[in-house]
Amino acid sequence: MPIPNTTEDPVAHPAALLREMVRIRCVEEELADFYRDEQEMRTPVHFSVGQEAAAVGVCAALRENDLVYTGHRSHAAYLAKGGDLTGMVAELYGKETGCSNGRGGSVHLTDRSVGFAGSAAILGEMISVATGAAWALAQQGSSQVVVTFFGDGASEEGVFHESLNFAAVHRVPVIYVCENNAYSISSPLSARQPANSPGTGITERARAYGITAERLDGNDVALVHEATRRATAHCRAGLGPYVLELDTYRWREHVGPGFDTGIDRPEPEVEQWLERCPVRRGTAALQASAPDAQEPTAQEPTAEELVARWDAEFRDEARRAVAAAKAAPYPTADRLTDGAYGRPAVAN
Amino acid sequence: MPIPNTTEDPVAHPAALLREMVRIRCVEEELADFYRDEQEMRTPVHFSVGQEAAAVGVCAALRENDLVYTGHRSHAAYLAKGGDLTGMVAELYGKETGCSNGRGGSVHLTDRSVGFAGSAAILGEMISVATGAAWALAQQGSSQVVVTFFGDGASEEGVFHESLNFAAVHRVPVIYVCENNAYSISSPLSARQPANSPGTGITERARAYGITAERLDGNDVALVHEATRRATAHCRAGLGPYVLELDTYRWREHVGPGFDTGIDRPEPEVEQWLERCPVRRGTAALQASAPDAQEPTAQEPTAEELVARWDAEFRDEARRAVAAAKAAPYPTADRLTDGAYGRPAVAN
Amino acid sequence: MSRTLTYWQAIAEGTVQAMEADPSILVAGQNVDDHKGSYGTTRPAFERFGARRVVDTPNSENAVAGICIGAADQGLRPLVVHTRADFMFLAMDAMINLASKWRYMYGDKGGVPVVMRGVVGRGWGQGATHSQSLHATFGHFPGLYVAAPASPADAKGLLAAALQADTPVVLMENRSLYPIEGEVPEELTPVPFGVGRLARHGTDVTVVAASLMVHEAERAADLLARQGVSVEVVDVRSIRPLDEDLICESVARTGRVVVADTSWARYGFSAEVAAVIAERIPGELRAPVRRITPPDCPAPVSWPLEEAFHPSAAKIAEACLDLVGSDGITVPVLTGVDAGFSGPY
Amino acid sequence: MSRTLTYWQAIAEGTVQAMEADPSILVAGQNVDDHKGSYGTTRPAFERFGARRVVDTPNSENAVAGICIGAADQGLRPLVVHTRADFMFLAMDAMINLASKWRYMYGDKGGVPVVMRGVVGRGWGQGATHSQSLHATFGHFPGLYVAAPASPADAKGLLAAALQADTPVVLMENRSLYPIEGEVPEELTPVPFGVGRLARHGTDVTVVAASLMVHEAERAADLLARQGVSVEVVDVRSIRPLDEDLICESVARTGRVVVADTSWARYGFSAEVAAVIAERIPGELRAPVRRITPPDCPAPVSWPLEEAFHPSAAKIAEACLDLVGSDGITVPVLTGVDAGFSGPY
Ligand SMILES: Cc1ncc(C[n+]2csc(CCOP(=O)(O)OP(=O)(O)O)c2C)c(N)n1
Ligand SMILES: Cc1ncc(C[n+]2csc(CCOP(=O)(O)OP(=O)(O)O)c2C)c(N)n1
Ligand SMILES: [Mg+2]
Ligand SMILES: [Mg+2]
Repeated sequence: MPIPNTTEDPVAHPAALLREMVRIRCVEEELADFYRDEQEMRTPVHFSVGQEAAAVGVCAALRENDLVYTGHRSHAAYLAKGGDLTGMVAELYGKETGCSNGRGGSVHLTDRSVGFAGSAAILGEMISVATGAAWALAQQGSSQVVVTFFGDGASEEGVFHESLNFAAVHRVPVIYVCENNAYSISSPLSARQPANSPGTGITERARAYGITAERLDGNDVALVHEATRRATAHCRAGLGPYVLELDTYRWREHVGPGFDTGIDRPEPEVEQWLERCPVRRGTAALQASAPDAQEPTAQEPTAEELVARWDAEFRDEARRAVAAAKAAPYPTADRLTDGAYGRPAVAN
Repeated sequence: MPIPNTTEDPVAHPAALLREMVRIRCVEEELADFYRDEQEMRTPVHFSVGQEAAAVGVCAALRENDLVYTGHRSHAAYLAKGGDLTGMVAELYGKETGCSNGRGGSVHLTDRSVGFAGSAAILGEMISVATGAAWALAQQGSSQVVVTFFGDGASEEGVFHESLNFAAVHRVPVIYVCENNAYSISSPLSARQPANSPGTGITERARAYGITAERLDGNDVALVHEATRRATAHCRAGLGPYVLELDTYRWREHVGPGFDTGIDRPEPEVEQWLERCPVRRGTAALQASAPDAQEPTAQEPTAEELVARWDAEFRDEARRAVAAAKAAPYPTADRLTDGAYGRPAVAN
Repeated sequence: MSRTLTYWQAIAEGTVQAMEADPSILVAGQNVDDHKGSYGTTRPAFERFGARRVVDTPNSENAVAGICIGAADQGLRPLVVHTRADFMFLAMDAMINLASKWRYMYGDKGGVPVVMRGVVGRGWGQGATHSQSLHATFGHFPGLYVAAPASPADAKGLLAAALQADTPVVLMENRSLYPIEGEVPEELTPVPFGVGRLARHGTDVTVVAASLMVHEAERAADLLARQGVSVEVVDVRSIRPLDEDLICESVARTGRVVVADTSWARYGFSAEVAAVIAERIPGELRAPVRRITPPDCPAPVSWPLEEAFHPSAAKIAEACLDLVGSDGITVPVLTGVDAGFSGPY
Repeated sequence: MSRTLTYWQAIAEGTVQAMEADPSILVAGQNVDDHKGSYGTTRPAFERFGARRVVDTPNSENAVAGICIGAADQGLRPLVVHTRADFMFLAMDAMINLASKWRYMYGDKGGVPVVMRGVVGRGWGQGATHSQSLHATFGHFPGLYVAAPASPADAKGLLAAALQADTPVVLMENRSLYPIEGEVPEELTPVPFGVGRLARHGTDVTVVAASLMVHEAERAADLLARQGVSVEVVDVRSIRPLDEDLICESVARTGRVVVADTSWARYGFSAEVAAVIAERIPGELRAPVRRITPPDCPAPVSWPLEEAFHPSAAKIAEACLDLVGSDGITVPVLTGVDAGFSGPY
């Protein structure tokens, strides 16, 4: 039985939130380049570039032993929860040193040591799994909360509703984080869900189960962070599940390193969302929050300078992870079927 | 392509509504006795005794070419839609003359000639099927509407939500009728869905898709009828789906002819609902609506006298249907696999 | 020590004992807590452990499967009960795409040992969607154990093994077996997956079966014994892993084999048994393999069609006679194992 | 008249022609209308017929299947497309418990001829939940037709037959086949279900296969021809009904058989083929039946494991050599049919 963690939920400093967003941005951009240029990461990859505030704002409000389960778009949450970068990159390269030993690929990341429980490729699955994990932890007297990230598209799966209902009945300490980026691959929300009029939408569907739900700007990392702190407090107080619908936008194509601007998505729309870049907004917010915001001194770097410094640092970190992954061994074919089954049921 | 039916939606006379409820009540009670005493109807049967107002109120507002699909509790809607009684009873006896030729049983009734499209045993399935049927009819320019009956329990299936979402997006002319009898077999609603607080519940879940939804007393046949007329008008006007949540109560056990009072359900609760008998309430309403309600004359029978007369008539009808079913032939074993496949894809 | 229990009592007892031994086990399913309690199998556990550990669930098969997988991932051992196996199609994504692959997909760091019971309907007009045997369907996928116990002892023993396994398990139970009695050990003794059982020794022909068909095979064997034909009955017990050795040893001895099963022939249990023989010991066959299964149609409701639909002792006996070439003998009509039953389910 | 098309072009053309001929056909699925259009297969139909007949759906596989069944019940002919067959577990209740049984259950008054295409992933780390071949899983159930075409001509022809059938159909298409070229008739000529095809004549050993494995078998046959071993290749095309006669005729001639398949061996396609032989012509076997299938584990992501996981021409060739007893010959390593592919999917 896990030991209840009684420390207060952390309040993250704006700089810490920004730094983590920059890290994820840099790592993903670097990986995208390698992915495209070398074709050595043989695993379909869904980048979160542009959506970093969701993972960072949420995970910064979690304790290390709180758990995260995600869908296919998993890198950002994995990193934000503290997942090992070299393990992730080695996984993308299919190496034995990968976080899933090269068996799972981009959509099946896991780092249990930091509470990143797992990601899965079939839409909606982890919504139910996270619900069950939180239910089990609560039954065992733990104060851990469980978070699951998924998209607007996954909310159309019946299992989302079945899970919400169950969580509401059993007051399960689970936080459902819907990253609403308005697309499912190329399909806009308007083709898949009724037009949003007052009292309708994903958040309202959750409320119809009596679940506390908030919809907010998912590119404002501070807002996301604060909302998540409300959510964790709610869950830990035994008040049941919580829903956060975070409006955001993905910059790259659905799967892979390219861009779909002007193909699947209109250019003006993309442009507008590039303006709302979570990193740039975080940078501006940090700058504004500095005591001497108006007159930067030579001693104190500006927020932009900080970001530039981090940028270099993290790109370097990413490239080192890539180099390590390349150097690492592949699993050997003689171990092909290992791990399909656990230990035998009975020794006999 | 079906010819659009342009006649006005019918307004049913209270006597007609009452008469139909009495008919269904009598038929089901008679069948329950035969079922229990003889064990010759070898098919699990879910009686609607106590819930007649839902089927009758709804179906009386439909045109003959409007369609009905139901779940397992199907007899009342089959009969209310005009389904052939002898075909239904023969089906329960597993005879070749059954409405599904003895292949389907109680949970797989069909009478296409009157728009009873079919019933199915797996919870929630027909919710999606009815949605698709209505979608197809609308695409073909028909003005038919499609109704599907299901229970509070079936609303917990993910397919209910997936179907609502689709119907809302495509403005499908389908009416979802949830007969909320507060139980799924022995399981009370409180064990399966969060406690109803304002803004929550099945009706509210529909509203979160922007679907017009009403919750009403499902044992008041006139209310149900009026609400359904609003629903059909809404659908035929191209305004999309409609949800009716009808509060009601089943009198018998979930499956079979017995009673579960004091076993699965508390006696006071059952008693209270027996008081709210839709037939008795329909009788009182009819009596109250008579011009000379206060001083019945010798010429005009009272509502109660009418009910007693119908009662005798319908019990007789039911017994004749039973006799006919018994006399009818069983399917023969040499035709066991017939009907598993349609005509071959290609003549060759 | 053992005494006589019915099949359902054996499951009920095994559930209670396993829950006593392991506080992480919980039962989840629709109406598991009511007075019927899944045909009696979950009621004693509810009486003993209450609603915290015997949990009535909403009608949400997909999420409930996923929720139980999540619970298994976080230290519980959920036993999910479906009163009809047919409902498990709705849980199939969770069971196949998640549970069966979990351990492998995440690099062998741990599994999600959820156990799912599904009851197979039969007779009394259960019909097309309430009587499917899905053991071969689930048995196709690596990463699961699948079993279909025939005897009360195995029903308890395989459940015990399932609840101790590190691997997710699907158990298929034919409803017609529930009233059948047999010796059952008092203790909770796991029966290992992948180990079949020679239900009866014989020399002329082997019948390979699982679940209810083991009993029909034994009745066929009784009948044929009186005609001088000696039938060996192999009860595979476990569908995955499958005890190929036991099957092949028996068939190598008798040279003739009938596979009797309640799943359809095509891509079903009987196909795999035949394939194992064709792969390993085709030279030992003195006659073609015979399959006794439902015909290629959904289950009908009407009584005479139902009788014709379900594989039976009589059909097994006829197939055995065909193989041994005893033309003169005719098989009397036998009623089904569950003939004493007065409905409804 | 015929000309060369790729597999995906053949599907795309067949879809457009069928929709031209029958206004009741519509295409439904996730992203069927975008510029990629289900790897090109639905894009021309969208361009030709627009959003009314080529319908982008929400991510709701269960309801979409049921909705299309309802639409089929009311006069339309929906063609449902899944870019990965693995998603079809979520549609399985609708397809099995409703569609496959509908006609029978309601007394043969009409069917719900919905057609469902599922694309099977392979390679490029598609992984455990994006590369399952579900033809045997669906093929188990009466009331459905199931096919897995290998050639562009059959991809078009079986689709044409499906869209004219009175019976619901599941079509499995291996993604690796999409760039493969072949002669395709210009007209919409249905290829009947249940009729296999002799892909290549040979005398020493028969390889029975479907879909992608037909090509791997042909490559194995090429290779072995150079070693003086003559391989016959049977492409069953249709999984249900299954052309038992064609299989048996070939195996009776050669006396040796390898079944090559992308579904797992246990209770899979290869099991049924072996069973048919064991049932009908065991005496014709001069060697045991061999199965070449994925091993008993989920599909791995890592490249060397993937290579080892997937059945291949080399493994088929080795099995053939084993059967004909040509010990001295070694098989060169062959790259897969899709080796030219540069990802990602
Ligand atoms: C059950 C299922 N259906 C379809 C897919 C294919 N698919 C993968 S990601 C995706 C888009 C999902 O959109 P959303 O949930 O909004 O997440 P996003 O990609 O926008 O982050 C789809 C349709 C899948 N993986 N699983
Ligand atoms: C998918 C599925 N799960 C479970 C069942 C078993 N079952 C049959 S009827 C029923 C109760 C359904 O309750 P509700 O929908 O409220 O209908 P009611 O019986 O109350 O009319 C259940 C659980 C089923 N038929 N299908
Ligand atoms: Mg999205
Ligand atoms: Mg109910």
